[in-house]
Amino acid sequence: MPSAAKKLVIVKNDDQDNDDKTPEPKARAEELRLLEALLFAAATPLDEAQLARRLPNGVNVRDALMQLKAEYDSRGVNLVRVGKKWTFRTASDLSWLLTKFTKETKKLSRAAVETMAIIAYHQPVTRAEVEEIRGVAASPGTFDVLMETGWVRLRGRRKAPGRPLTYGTSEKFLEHFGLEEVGDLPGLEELRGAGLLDPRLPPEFAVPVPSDDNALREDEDPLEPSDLDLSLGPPPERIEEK
Amino acid sequence: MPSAAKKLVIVKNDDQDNDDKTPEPKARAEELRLLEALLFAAATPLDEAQLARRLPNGVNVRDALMQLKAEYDSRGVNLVRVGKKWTFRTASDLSWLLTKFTKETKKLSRAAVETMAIIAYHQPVTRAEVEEIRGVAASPGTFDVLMETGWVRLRGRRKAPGRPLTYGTSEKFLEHFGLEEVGDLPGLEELRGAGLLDPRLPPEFAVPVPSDDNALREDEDPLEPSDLDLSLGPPPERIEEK
Amino acid sequence: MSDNEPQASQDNAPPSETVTEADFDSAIAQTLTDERASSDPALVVDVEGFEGPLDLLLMLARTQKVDLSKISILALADQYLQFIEAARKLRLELAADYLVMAAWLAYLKSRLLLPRTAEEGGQTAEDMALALAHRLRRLEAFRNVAAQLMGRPQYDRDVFGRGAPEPIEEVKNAEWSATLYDLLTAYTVQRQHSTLARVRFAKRKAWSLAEARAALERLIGQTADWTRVDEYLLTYLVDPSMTATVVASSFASALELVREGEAEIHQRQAFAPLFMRKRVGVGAGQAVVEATPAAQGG
Repeated sequence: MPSAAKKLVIVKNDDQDNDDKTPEPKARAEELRLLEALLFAAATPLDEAQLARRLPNGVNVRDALMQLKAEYDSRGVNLVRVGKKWTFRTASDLSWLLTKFTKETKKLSRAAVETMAIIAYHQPVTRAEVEEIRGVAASPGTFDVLMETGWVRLRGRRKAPGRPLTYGTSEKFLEHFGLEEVGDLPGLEELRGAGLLDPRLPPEFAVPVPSDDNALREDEDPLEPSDLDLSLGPPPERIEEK
Repeated sequence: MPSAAKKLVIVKNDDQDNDDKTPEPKARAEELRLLEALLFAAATPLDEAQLARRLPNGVNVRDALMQLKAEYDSRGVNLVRVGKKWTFRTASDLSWLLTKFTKETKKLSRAAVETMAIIAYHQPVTRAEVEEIRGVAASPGTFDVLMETGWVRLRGRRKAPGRPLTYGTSEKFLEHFGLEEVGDLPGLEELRGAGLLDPRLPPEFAVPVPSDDNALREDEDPLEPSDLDLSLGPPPERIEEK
Repeated sequence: MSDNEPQASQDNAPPSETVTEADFDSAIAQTLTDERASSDPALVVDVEGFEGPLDLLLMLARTQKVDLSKISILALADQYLQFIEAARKLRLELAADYLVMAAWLAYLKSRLLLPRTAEEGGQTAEDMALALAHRLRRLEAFRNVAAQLMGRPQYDRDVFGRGAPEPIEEVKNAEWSATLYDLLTAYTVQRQHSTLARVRFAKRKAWSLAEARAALERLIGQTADWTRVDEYLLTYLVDPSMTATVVASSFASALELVREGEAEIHQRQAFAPLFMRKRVGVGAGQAVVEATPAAQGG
């Protein structure tokens, strides 16, 4: 394939460019072209490993991404990191222009929005903890609806009596709300500062930070095989109640 | 909505930019941002009228498109005109980047496995000899498929009327079936021991000791130059039939 | 709906916040009758519009128009109890949650009004009041961040991905699967098949009477002349091992044909060649063996 030969040349170019570190219009590194082509073409965000696999060896993917991101920051299309993945998105200030492209989605109820926020800021969290914060029992459908959006996922089980399921947010949640990580949740600092993130601890205690890290916390057990079938089985609540 | 106010400002910016006509990185016209967002988000190419309808009044769509096109010409994504409509497309020299080579596991047909087995044990063997042993004519695709697996290779031509091609197994065959050499294929006694052979078989029933030695047999002629092009040409059978 | 106004004004979040607010309103609106909506807000007792007693308390707290940290829990308890009282007068059914909260607040109120006594269970009435204020602040804080979160540019609502992603073309390289076992089974099965098939052919080296008769019928049908049966049969005797069966079967069949009047058979002497011809014009059953010596098949 002719492209193989081209690939080699590209690598050489890259090295030179990396040396002077000046993204001159003429001397724009070929890997930026490759990166933008890949990211433009992809239907879903790509992580650095996926990108690296497609790029010639020796390309510093992270550096190239940063350079590309800087180039696109002032444009109508921006390169953004969502979760651990990268994707092009229209600039957020241009939503007025693009209303026609808006996809009609099911609106979440107030209860669902609040529950989702508590899950996001408080994860990993159990259903009972959500109910405690909201001061009301969750209606049967609320967690179902959130699971259906794909924004909320089951994480594991709390090492506590009854071993309740723990909930957290998914990668899709970050993608949807354009967040790099849950640490970037808006208002998180204020919430932490006011000591409002742990129901059991008074404000002067250290407050846990929400984490959607797949690694389970010390007080979490992994899901059991039957838990993982939930998507095909009855709604999570039902099972939890058993 | 606050964006409405922004819109007005945008138009003013545009006008200024159009006046000096120099697309400086800092003074990049806002309409270029709008254009790139629109063209990026659109599921189908857009024509100039459609673009004009979305853009603030007073924007010279044609000029803006030309400017945007020039900006993207050297990039990994180009602004291209298809018919009377505009769209972003991966730069044509990068199409190789968007090709994914995947492995797909396919099961060989019974006929192919049988043919493969006979080639392995009876090599070097001609197509007619395989058919004789199998008692049925080989379907046209069987040898094609076996050549595609890379397990079967052309060895030479039999010194016989019609000079038919002789087939044998390749190194890849040994790799795939985990054999050190074809001589390791189980013989009569081993096959019988494995319960694969009926004990009532007549005494004259024999299983050959296969050999894939590259050296041609006495009754084999080397392949001719035209035979060696087969991999790029029409399937070997066709040629053999000629 | 002025009840909910404080909440609305408190969420001073980005424009998209209106969406969630609208959600909230519509959720509440569902539970409101027209009659209630048009009546004086102060008299509206719409418990169903609230997401539980804490939500109701939060709304009531907002009417105090002070920072939640400076709120008078005593006053709030009074408000709540009045609200519940009003609801009960209207014979509205209240969820147990609301009543439990009412009972708890009544208890708290009595404790707060009493002079501070010696520590009983450790928790003073002031601690309890603080804990309640904390819960209210926390709920409100989560509401605020929920609104902020929903106010963020959302995918496919405010920000968009590539409308026409270019698919990554997949070139599938077939990875063929077959195991050595497949190979060996395929080999042995077909080798045995053909070998055993040949063995069966060997067993069929007997010439059946039916086969013999069919052959003879064809033989005498071809000509009305005397035909040497054995000469004809010899063409079948490719394999010498079949001589016996061919001769035996054909002789038996010939006799059968003669008996049925289909044919005549003729032999000059013992062990001489047998001649045979189709019988014409004679009724069946009148078979005559012309040859005087008994025909013998050998």
